[in-house]
Amino acid sequence: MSNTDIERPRPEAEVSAGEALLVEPSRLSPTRRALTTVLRSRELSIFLVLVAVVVLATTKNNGFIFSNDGWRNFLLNPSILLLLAVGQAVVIITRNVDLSVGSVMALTAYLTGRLFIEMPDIPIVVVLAACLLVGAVLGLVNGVLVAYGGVPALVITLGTLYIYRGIMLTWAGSDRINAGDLPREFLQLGTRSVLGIPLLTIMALVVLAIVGYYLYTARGGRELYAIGSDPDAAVLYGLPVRRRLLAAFVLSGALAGLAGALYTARYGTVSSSVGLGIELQAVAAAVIGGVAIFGGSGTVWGAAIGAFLLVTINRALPSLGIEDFWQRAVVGALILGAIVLDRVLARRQARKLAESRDHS
Amino acid sequence: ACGSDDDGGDSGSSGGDGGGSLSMTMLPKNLGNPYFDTSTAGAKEAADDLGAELEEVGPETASPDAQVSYINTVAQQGKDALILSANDPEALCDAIDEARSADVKVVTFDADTNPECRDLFVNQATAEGIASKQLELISEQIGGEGEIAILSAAANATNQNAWIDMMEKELADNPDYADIELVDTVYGDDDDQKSFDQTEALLQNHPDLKGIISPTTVGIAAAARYLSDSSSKGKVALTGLGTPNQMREYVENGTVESFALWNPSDLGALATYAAAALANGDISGEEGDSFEAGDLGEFTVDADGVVLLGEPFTFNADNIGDFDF
Amino acid sequence: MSASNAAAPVLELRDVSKSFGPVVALRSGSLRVEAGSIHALVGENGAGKSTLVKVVAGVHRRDSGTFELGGEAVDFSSTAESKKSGVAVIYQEPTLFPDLSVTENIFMGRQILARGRRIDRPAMYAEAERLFDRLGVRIDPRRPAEGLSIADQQIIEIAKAISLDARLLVMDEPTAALSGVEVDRLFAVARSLRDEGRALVFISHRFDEVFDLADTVTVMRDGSYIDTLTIADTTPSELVSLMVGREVDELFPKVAAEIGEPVLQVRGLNRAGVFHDIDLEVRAGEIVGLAGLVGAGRSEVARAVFGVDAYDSGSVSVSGKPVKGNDPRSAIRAGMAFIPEDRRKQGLVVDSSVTRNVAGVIRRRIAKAGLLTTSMENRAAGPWAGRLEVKTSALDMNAATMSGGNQQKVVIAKWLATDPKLLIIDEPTRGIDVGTKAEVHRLLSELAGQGLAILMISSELPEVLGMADRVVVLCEGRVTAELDRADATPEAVMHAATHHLEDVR
Amino acid sequence: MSTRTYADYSAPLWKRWLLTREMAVIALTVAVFVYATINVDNFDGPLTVKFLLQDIAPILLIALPMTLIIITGEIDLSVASIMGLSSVLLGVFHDSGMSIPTAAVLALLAGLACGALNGFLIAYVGLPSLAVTIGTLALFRGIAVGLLGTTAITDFTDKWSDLATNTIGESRIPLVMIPFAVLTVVFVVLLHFSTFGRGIYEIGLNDEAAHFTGVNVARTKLVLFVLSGVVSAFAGIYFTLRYGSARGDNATGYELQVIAAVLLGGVSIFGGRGRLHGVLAGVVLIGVISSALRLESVTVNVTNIIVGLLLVASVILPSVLAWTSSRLPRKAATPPESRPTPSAASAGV
Ligand SMILES: Nc1ncnc2c1ncn2[C@@H]1O[C@H](COP(=O)(O)OP(=O)(O)OP(=O)(O)O)[C@@H](O)[C@H]1O
Ligand SMILES: Nc1ncnc2c1ncn2[C@@H]1O[C@H](COP(=O)(O)OP(=O)(O)OP(=O)(O)O)[C@@H](O)[C@H]1O
Ligand SMILES: [Mg+2]
Ligand SMILES: [Mg+2]
Repeated sequence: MSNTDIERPRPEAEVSAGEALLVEPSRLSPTRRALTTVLRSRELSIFLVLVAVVVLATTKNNGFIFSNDGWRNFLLNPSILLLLAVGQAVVIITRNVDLSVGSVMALTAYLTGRLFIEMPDIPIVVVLAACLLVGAVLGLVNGVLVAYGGVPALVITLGTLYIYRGIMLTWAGSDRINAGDLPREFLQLGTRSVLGIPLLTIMALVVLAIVGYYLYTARGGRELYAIGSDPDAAVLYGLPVRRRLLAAFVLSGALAGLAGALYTARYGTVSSSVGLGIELQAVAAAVIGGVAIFGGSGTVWGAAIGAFLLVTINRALPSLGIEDFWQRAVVGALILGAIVLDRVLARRQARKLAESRDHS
Repeated sequence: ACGSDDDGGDSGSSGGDGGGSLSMTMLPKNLGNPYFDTSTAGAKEAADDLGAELEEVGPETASPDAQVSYINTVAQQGKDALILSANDPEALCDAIDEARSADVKVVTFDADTNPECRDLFVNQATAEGIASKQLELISEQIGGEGEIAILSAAANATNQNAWIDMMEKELADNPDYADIELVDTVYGDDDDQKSFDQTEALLQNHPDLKGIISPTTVGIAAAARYLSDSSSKGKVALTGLGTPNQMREYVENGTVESFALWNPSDLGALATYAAAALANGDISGEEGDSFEAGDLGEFTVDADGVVLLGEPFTFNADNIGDFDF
Repeated sequence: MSASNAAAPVLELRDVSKSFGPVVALRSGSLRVEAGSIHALVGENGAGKSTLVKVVAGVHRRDSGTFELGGEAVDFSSTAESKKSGVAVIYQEPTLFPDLSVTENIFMGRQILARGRRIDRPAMYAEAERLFDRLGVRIDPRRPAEGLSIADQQIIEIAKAISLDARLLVMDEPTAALSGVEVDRLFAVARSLRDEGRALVFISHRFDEVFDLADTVTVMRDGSYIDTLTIADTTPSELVSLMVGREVDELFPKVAAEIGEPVLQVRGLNRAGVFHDIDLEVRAGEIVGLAGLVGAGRSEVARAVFGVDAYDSGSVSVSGKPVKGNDPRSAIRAGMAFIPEDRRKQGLVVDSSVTRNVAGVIRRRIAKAGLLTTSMENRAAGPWAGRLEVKTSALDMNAATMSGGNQQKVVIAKWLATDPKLLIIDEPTRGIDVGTKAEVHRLLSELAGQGLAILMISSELPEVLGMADRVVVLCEGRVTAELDRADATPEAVMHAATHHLEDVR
Repeated sequence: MSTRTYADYSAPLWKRWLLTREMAVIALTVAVFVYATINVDNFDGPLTVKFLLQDIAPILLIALPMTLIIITGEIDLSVASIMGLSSVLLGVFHDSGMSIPTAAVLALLAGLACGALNGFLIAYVGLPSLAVTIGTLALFRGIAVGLLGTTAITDFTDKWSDLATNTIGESRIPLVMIPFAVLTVVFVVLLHFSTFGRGIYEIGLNDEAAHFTGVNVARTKLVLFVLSGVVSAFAGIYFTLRYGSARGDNATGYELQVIAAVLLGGVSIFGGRGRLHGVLAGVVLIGVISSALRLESVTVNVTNIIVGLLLVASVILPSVLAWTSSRLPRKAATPPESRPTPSAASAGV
């Protein structure tokens, strides 16, 4: 609030933190503006919570992060949820939701195992590509039903949640995939590290970076926000709403498909419970990370940090002396806290806006 | 093998659907569990041998309420016998009562209900036997001293809990184990990923851990997979109850030295023979009754309606190649 | 801007029609716009102007008629196609994406790209600032569109449209929310666009603007084309008679009523950012007109008085008894009735039956011990629908299928059924055809004659002047004039409605 | 003043009743039931009705308030977690020496508190119900699991368990159908024959208009979420006594089953549409299908696929029908009579 913040002082100089909300152009320098944006962002606050959890857990138990396995697990465990949360965030940004991701993941996890059993020499890349593709097709089904059927995504993806898992379980019958069925190199994919960073994490981060970059810098990405912000206006505006919705669901499906393959690599077995209930965790990660459930705002970076936070809290609770049974309760409280906080901030902003109109 | 006992088929049963031959339902804790896949395979062979009809049904996740619906269905169908591994000792009793009043003979195997509820329990091994076997193995592997932990199935799994109680008692009483300390018991719910994560948590929270006992096939496989590529491989011993096919890789790569199990296929088969004997009226489930169980030989019903399969068998690098289940 | 037939007009529509279910929004619209001209489109509310515009924009697909752009027949099925063909449209209702920044709103879908198909934000900000400079306004291009005033939203729509570089620019009431200075700037831009050879269609209810800006004017009435005239050859009164199609007096059958005791008393009503120090009084038998520009806060005041919105301070009382704030039920109990401006969103549950709508407010009264059946509702609602001559075959018909005028009758019936002492009516004849309009006016007069106090908000000056016993003018959320029927000339009202703006800017 | 009069209804009674979405679901349910009775062995047995009703009782119960909530355009995903929490609380209180009735009352109160938390956040703080109840789904389940870990409390005396499993006298109707019938009457009256119910539909169709006509939107929503919490807790108590087992993970995933049944029964997820008889038929339909398939030893996966397909079809079909019927009259539409005036000549500048 000091005058040193101001580059071009004006007579009625009254620069406040609410500066960004004023109608007239801001008087802050670009760097300062960028800095305030970051400081006020949801991503930063949730990141700080993550840091706090890690620091607390590490002071109680050094190995939480300062041990080979601790460090690796810290990075590795959230990777799969991170992929799902990224896809989910993109769908939620368009004011939809994809509840079928857990089932898609189960289906491709089993597919991975089946492929290796049927064709032991199949290259790993082909398997990953197949899973991406199958996931994309399943996502496309959701997308077509939502975009062309004009029916709510919640119902459609609830239906496909049942259908996809039913297909997986029927297909699998009573066989399950064991580590022994999978080639060693594939299993190593789930555990190998490059420069101290697990390969799976690198893959997840690469996906995150690409999607995040696309959403921020590509026309298509911005249109997703526009669609979520006001679907009717998007139609009036002439945006390719249906195509973009399809793309969002295909992306979510494809990432869930990839997550399925990586799940198999990481855990080595595929049982009937793969990904059961993980869809709600993915939604939770996005919501905690600041993606508004009614679309139009939020970033995949936030969703990714949300995924990290959820998984890390789960790991940290025992270190903090809390039985891990309470993990879900903590997650629930976090989600509620996140949305209530959003609402409180939004109300404060609305009040500021109203007042700024009176003074203008 | 003894021939199928065709004309005994409808005696004592309300007459199922098939004309004459016995019809039975196999209800494991959950489907897609390799251990139960093996026991069902054994049961099917025994059923073929008996000329009986056997069908496997079951829930996707191991919960008692899901099993109740299947028990109800068996009652509706008026099957001759139900062979069941119970997810809860109490919760199933009402449904089982109902099935028994519809003239269904109920044999539990692997995990028992309260003895009043069922006709017979086919026990894989005595709880004492299983508990002391596992302690013996872990003690051997960690050199008789250090911290150990248990990775179990669900916290209310009857058989696991019985074994854990026995182990605790023996650890306290047996001077051979005076230097072994049980520091934690965690539950993986027979869920693969959860067991995997629980293993990680154990290692993280107990840096001095020397050994893990996992008395459940899902748990030991998940723990072995975690250990096999963690830095604790070779430093933390792992034993418990597992199937050879699931564990082969880890025994061969040195993560696991040895583990124990009975033959689940034999267990399934014995349960089936017992169920058939009950349904045919050959036995009533009283202590001292005895029946033929095909290649397995003759078995006698002990106190509380328990039939014992035998002692658990130890698998290690030398013998694991001889088994395929 | 392909070099098509130079002689062909940029836009030509002939006998275009468009219906929404049973509602014929556009019966036979025609419009011919030449390059390098500004063409005004005038007509009453509901004449079908916006519908015509939406056909041109590709929002609606016409049911019949011809539609040519630059001499070529076109048939748009989406707004993307019309944009591609060089048509830019500013819709009557702002269509902004509230979560996105002002700049993104302007450039959505056609952002400036840097290398690698990456959006070039700095270039877009610079371009947005250039556009705002041209329009002579100062808006932060980085702020979100959420929370902008209607006027600022409209400016962004204008910036968006002129940045499109279109050969045809259609503006549906762009000036409704703008102050004099802003209007002047907009006109300067419009003229420079015309001088570049583009064609502009300009819709406005303000004749001074039409005569100031346009070269040609087309009049529509009741969904149909009436006539096209050059501005130089016509007069406002000629346009009015073409628009209305009958004498204006006939529209406002005001009967003198005996004015009684004050019914509504509003003292010092305040709401930060919306309205300030509002004092109002409406007496029995009196019609008070609340006038002002769009966005002046008239509806907000009415909503706060009725309690659907909260207010920060002040008091509202009916017949001397205070009414609790922010509680429509206590307003209803006190004898208020409120017919809101947006019929389809606020006044009616359009997907519900006539019965349910008409009995909507009185159902607590007709219920026995909280229980009620559809036949009880039918018995209560039928007579009211009948008194207002709602045109429907049965009481269980959905209100969605009805014409705007009939819907308005249903809303009026619903509130008259409560036997109110005070009726607040916001835009009583918006989107209602001329015949029904006169009916509504007659009804209001009649009700006032029976001693009902009426507070009427209207954007149509003739309606306010024709109906009101007293006119209260609002500007930027403050009362700027209170005029008796005799003093309420169009000039006096417009001055009061805008002077505040001009003082400030 | 001349007053017109109108017919009350545009179509005869039978048309208004028979040609509805709800009747289609009921007809399908009856058809499946008849088919199963004839073709599925043992479906006509004496135990079928009892087991069927016992199985679907919790879903039937929760579907009542869920229908009302979805008609207002909201959703409650936390119902199964409230069931789990009330189940655990019943067990924990009982274990600490309370009688079952006392423990049950406390568990119901806990359900009420859970519903009130949901309702407060949704109706008064104005948060989206989807996000709130995803949060409380985790929170309530987390508390349940946290309190009891994965252990179970199973020492419920037979006297009380029998209440949950016995039938009414000699009939095959389980006792739990008595409170269910009472609740059904209450909810039918509430939704279809009360001013409160009219408000529920109005909120779902257009909450702004409802607010303008004096419906207390916030209070209505709060009441509905509280009802949902209490009924879910009741279902949780029934579930616990029926299976004689209080566990933190009891009834996991039931929320989706309830919602699937409600939507299948013709309630629109957008709100404003749906009737209770359709919903109850939807629940029974899913129950009959699962029961028949179980008797045929078809795995539960197939049942899930069928439920999923029914759900998708039930929302897609109306859209498809609307789309096709909107296409038809388009072609049939006659061009409007052409007006005289328009001509390019008069438009010439
Ligand atoms: N989507 C729609 N569905 C049904 N009726 C509609 C729809 N859009 C417009 N109408 C009706 O069509 C008629 C013409 O409306 P339109 O918006 O074109 O009028 P307008 O001349 O632009 O009026 P105004 O000056 O008030 O903007 C009105 O009676 C309106 O109620
Ligand atoms: N979306 C919005 N966000 C913030 N403020 C708004 C918004 N829309 C309108 N306002 C403000 O609310 C006040 C009243 O606007 P409103 O359009 O309701 O006025 P009105 O006089 O009733 O106009 P109308 O003739 O359209 O009914 C204005 O000060 C306007 O700036
Ligand atoms: Mg218009
Ligand atoms: Mg208004």
